[in-house]
Amino acid sequence: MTDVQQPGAAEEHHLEHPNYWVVWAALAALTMVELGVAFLPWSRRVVVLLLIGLAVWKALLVALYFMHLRFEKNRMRIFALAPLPLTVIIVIAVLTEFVW
Amino acid sequence: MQWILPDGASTFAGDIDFLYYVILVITGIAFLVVEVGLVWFAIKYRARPGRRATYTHGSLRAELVWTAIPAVTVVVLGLMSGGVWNHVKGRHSAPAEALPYRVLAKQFEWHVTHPGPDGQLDTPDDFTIRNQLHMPVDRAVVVHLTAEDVIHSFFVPAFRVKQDAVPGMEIPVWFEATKAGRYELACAELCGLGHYRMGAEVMVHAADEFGSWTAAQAAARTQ
Amino acid sequence: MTHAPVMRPPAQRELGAGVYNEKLGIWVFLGSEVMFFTALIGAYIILRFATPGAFAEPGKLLNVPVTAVNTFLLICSSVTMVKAFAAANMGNLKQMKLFLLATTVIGAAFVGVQVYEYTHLIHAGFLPSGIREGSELAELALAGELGLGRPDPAIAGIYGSTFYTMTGFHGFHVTCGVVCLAYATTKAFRGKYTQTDHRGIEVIGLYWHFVDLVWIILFTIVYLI
Amino acid sequence: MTTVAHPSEHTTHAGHELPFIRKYIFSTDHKIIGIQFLLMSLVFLFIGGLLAMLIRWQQAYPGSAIPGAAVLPETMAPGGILLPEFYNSLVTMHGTFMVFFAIMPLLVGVFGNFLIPLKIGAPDMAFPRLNMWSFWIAVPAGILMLAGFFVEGGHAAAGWTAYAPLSANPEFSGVYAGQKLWLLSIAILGLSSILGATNYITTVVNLRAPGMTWFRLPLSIWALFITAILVLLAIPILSGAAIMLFFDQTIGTHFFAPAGGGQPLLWQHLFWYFGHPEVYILILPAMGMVSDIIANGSRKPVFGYHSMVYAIIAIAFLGWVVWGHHMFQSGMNPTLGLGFMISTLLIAVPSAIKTFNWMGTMWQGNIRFHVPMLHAISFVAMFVIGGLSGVFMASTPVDIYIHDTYFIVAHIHYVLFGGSLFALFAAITFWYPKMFGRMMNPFWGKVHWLLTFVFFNLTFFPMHSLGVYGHMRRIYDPTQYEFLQPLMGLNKFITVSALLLFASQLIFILNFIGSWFRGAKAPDNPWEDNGLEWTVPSPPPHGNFARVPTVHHGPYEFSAPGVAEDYLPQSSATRIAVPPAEGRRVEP
Ligand code: HEA
Ligand code: HEA
Ligand code: CUA
Ligand SMILES: [Cu+2]
Repeated sequence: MTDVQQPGAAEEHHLEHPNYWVVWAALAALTMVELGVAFLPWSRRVVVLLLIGLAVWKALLVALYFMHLRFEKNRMRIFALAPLPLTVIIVIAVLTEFVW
Repeated sequence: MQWILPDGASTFAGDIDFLYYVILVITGIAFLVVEVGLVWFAIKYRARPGRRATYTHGSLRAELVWTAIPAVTVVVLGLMSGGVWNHVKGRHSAPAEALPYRVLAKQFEWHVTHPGPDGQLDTPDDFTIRNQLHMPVDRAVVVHLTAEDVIHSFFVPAFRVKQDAVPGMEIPVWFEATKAGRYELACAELCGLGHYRMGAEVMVHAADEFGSWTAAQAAARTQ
Repeated sequence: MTHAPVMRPPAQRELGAGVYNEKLGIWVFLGSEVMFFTALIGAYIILRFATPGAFAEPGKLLNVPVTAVNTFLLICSSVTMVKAFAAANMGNLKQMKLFLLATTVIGAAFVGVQVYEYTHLIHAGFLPSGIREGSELAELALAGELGLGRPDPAIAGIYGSTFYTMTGFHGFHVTCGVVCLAYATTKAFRGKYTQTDHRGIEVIGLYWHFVDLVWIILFTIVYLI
Repeated sequence: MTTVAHPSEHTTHAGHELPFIRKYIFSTDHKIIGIQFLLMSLVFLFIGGLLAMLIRWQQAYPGSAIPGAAVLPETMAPGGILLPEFYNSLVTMHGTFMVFFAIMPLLVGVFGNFLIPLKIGAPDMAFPRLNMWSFWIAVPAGILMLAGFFVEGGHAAAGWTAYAPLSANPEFSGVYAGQKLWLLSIAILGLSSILGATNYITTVVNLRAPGMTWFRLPLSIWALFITAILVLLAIPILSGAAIMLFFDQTIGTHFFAPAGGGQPLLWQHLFWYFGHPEVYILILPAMGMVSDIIANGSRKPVFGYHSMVYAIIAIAFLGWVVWGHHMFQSGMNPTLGLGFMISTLLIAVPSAIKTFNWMGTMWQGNIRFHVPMLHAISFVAMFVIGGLSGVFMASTPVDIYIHDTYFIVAHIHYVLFGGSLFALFAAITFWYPKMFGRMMNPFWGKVHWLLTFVFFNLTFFPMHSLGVYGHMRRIYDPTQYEFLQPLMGLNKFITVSALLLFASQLIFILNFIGSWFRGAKAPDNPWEDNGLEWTVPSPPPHGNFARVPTVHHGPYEFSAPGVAEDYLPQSSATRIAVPPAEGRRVEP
């Protein structure tokens, strides 16, 4: 068949797979930790910061391993991360209305 | 065609008008350069038999020039504008001794609470008038703007004042009239079917006249 | 085949992104999803700062244990999804089918739990417009049990609005994902995916993990903070 | 092969007679889809123009019966006299149709679809079936939007910006189903745009023909590519906001209603966070296509190709951090306003690069004044006026006075009509032969151009004056205010010009439709251009290229030394004798 080369899975099936169960266990464990932290009698500010840190950690695990960003070329990582600054800009700017 | 702004009647009208004219000159020059250039090139380089266009992909030097000049111009413009902006609308720009008013905008009228003879809001001698704002000349006033239903906008063209009135917010806006007389207040934000007729008047009184007017109003209302 | 013009590449076409079209396409599309959730989550963050006291303390109104279980379900479905992809990659098509099926089922379970959560909340009086007057929750709110900064339950309107919109749209995304997964699963059982070509699985997988990722953030900021 | 995305699948099927419905209605051919978008958006352009005529009549002769408008129902214009609530709907829908259903689909839907595969040497889009969906999702959105006129309570009447709470609460606006249909339609149209953008980005990144490196892409493709990114990231914000507003209307949420703890300004922030990138969505493709056409008309390479690319990127990038300039007087934090002022002013810099590089392209050219070129030069001339009026508004203190006046209306129309629409006239006349295989009549093309140019300026230039006098926008009857009375003469003048402007467009309509059936047969390369699309028949067959072209040159090698003609197709193997003397070289 004459055809434009479509590199499909063919080029990828010798990709090393990380141990996904370990990632899964980490995600489950982090969720447990979150539940614990959320109800700690500490200063709200510390708790909130901790929780955000944990959520980012979990999100990173999903993005890096399940979505394979760790194993992608740099240009794909850029594609994936490109919108993030935009998400921050609007929230920060509007917050100045109330926090400033 | 009219490029001259109508007469201003507030202390900062002059600053705003000045900026406007500065921009008018800058953009006027840019306008002439571009339009004259386009017409000139169009005539000079029109296709003629046997001619061939010059093959060039550009000139870095020329491009740097026409990047740098606008860049410097806009930065200067920004700095000039910033000062006036802070003076007129900065968070704490209202003069401390300004006479306070409260204006409630609602579909489709303005309720103006005057401070009364004591010059203070939230005192028993306050009184509210519909669609009229009376104020003294040569004295700063600060209007605390709110809206009841939707967004309106408090616009006094002669004072170069415009500020949206937003439900759920109280926004101070100050100005100082320099000439006594009657001015129009318009609603400048689409607020529903009566938006076009949500006008009111601003009466600027001479200082002594204003005092007696206020006293008379307060007296009439307390009876 | 016909006499129509046929593409005959004189040279290997370069793929700018180095990945096949569908994969690039889904990543691009996820960019727009990020911005969509930015609108919803951004609005929530802003409103939360702007109206202190309108949001109940964690665990007081929303059922955290049930949601934690649900979070766990979604994490499980993510791992089964990626295992399905890995299995396909290794050529273990049987395992692939089973993992796909598992993902679909767990995904559907997530939606089920969310429906259960919604019915309970609505029944108790927590609505998108706020806390229903005279409801069980309204009484708790007035008694100060919910940790609402202001006793007036009407103010919790913004709480209900953001809660239902964010989690609702997330749920909608999960539902779409389940539909796609069900489709992929049937395709898999009909033998349409091979070791060399299982693009569909990778593409749906990326979407599915993204939805999981959004939930991880929502769970924290809506239920725990 | 198994997937839709597979290009050759289509090519191989092309010879088979597809049934009419698959070929012209539910087509997956990017060219047909482009033409479908073209017809749809021209209809909306016409409707938008018609609404503008009603607006203008009311502005000049407030409260007098419009000739012929007596056919409108009682709820809109009893006896031909517009009601104020209907006037608000007119303004809203004029802006909505023009922005969302005319200019945006014309630029992105039509030319994105038609040009991208042809110009990069691809047989079709990366996802042809998705492409078909993107059109067939836009159609119901348009129908919903039209339906709003016929529901009780009238159509949406809160401006195309739909500021809450006016738009959030029917009690304030008197509009019930209309506003909801508006929001629904916008959200659906958004989905269509997002699908389209996904397709364009993937196509440009992955399907470029061999040798078509990034810096050999025509500027039109660069602009469409960057625009697709803007669409992809900006539209979902609007969709999200529209959905929240829809919920405020239907299920009682309180996002934007202060009574329940909502924030009216939040709507404005979200709307303009989308809205400003949106206005660049409406200008960047126009700039790109104009660059192509000016180079062609001048028979010269684009001056400073690389900086033109960087300027597009810079405009798109800066476009994300200036949204607050629409909110200077909204009660937003004034310090934030300062930041927005600076970023807004900075956009003048990349815009200046573009403007002067267009002039540089014409400089020492050998200019052919074909109809597309006339429109393209007018684009530069008019866009600059619009851009320069933007500088007045960008200066926050001056904006205090001119915000929400006709100065803004003048700005809108100079950038959108003088800019985007002139570029579209240029683009439509330029690619018409490739789309339909026939030439448009050049004589009537020139007449249309001249009349449009003259009446456009007579209509919109005086609006600056109205603004300078403080004439508010969106007001039903200017005679309500004393200070506006002296302006009624000017208002009448504008209206007469606008009517003539509208009438001039009929020439274009006739030329467009007439040439379709009677135009001279178009050769493959009527404008002697370099783009890959001109190497294939007009109109190109399904699958576009008989063989995948190999690209050897940049897009603008006009008048290159050592080449006999004054153009050099991108796929030609001819070598250029001497590299350009001055400045940076585009990869030869
Ligand atoms: C295609 C659409 C388009 C484009 C390209 C632009 C371009 C610009 N716009 Fe415009 N704008 C709109 C469409 C557009 N706008 C619309 C629809 C509205 C109204 C929305 C509504 O409320 O309904 C609006 C409103 C609007 C406002 C809000 C006004 C108000 O409501 O009070 C402002 C304020 O800053 C603004 C500024 C600008 C600026 C600075 C640019 C710049 O990008 C322009 C840059 C270009 C130049 C400056 C010219 C070229 C440069 C030179 C020749 C060099 C020399 C120049 C200098 C030295 C200064 N626009
Ligand atoms: C691209 C955008 C665009 C275009 C082209 C126009 C075109 C016109 N506009 Fe528009 N206008 C807006 C965008 C546009 N407008 C926006 C965004 C607003 C703000 C809305 C708001 O406030 O919410 C506005 C507001 C606005 C107002 C302010 C109303 C108010 O504030 O009260 C006025 C008043 O005069 C006006 C007038 C006109 C006129 C006379 C035209 C004329 O140029 C019209 C001439 C006619 C045509 C251009 C149609 C020609 C048709 C074809 C060429 C089709 C060919 C078809 C086939 C071949 C099948 N417009
Ligand atoms: Cu009040 Cu317009
Ligand atoms: Cu803008």
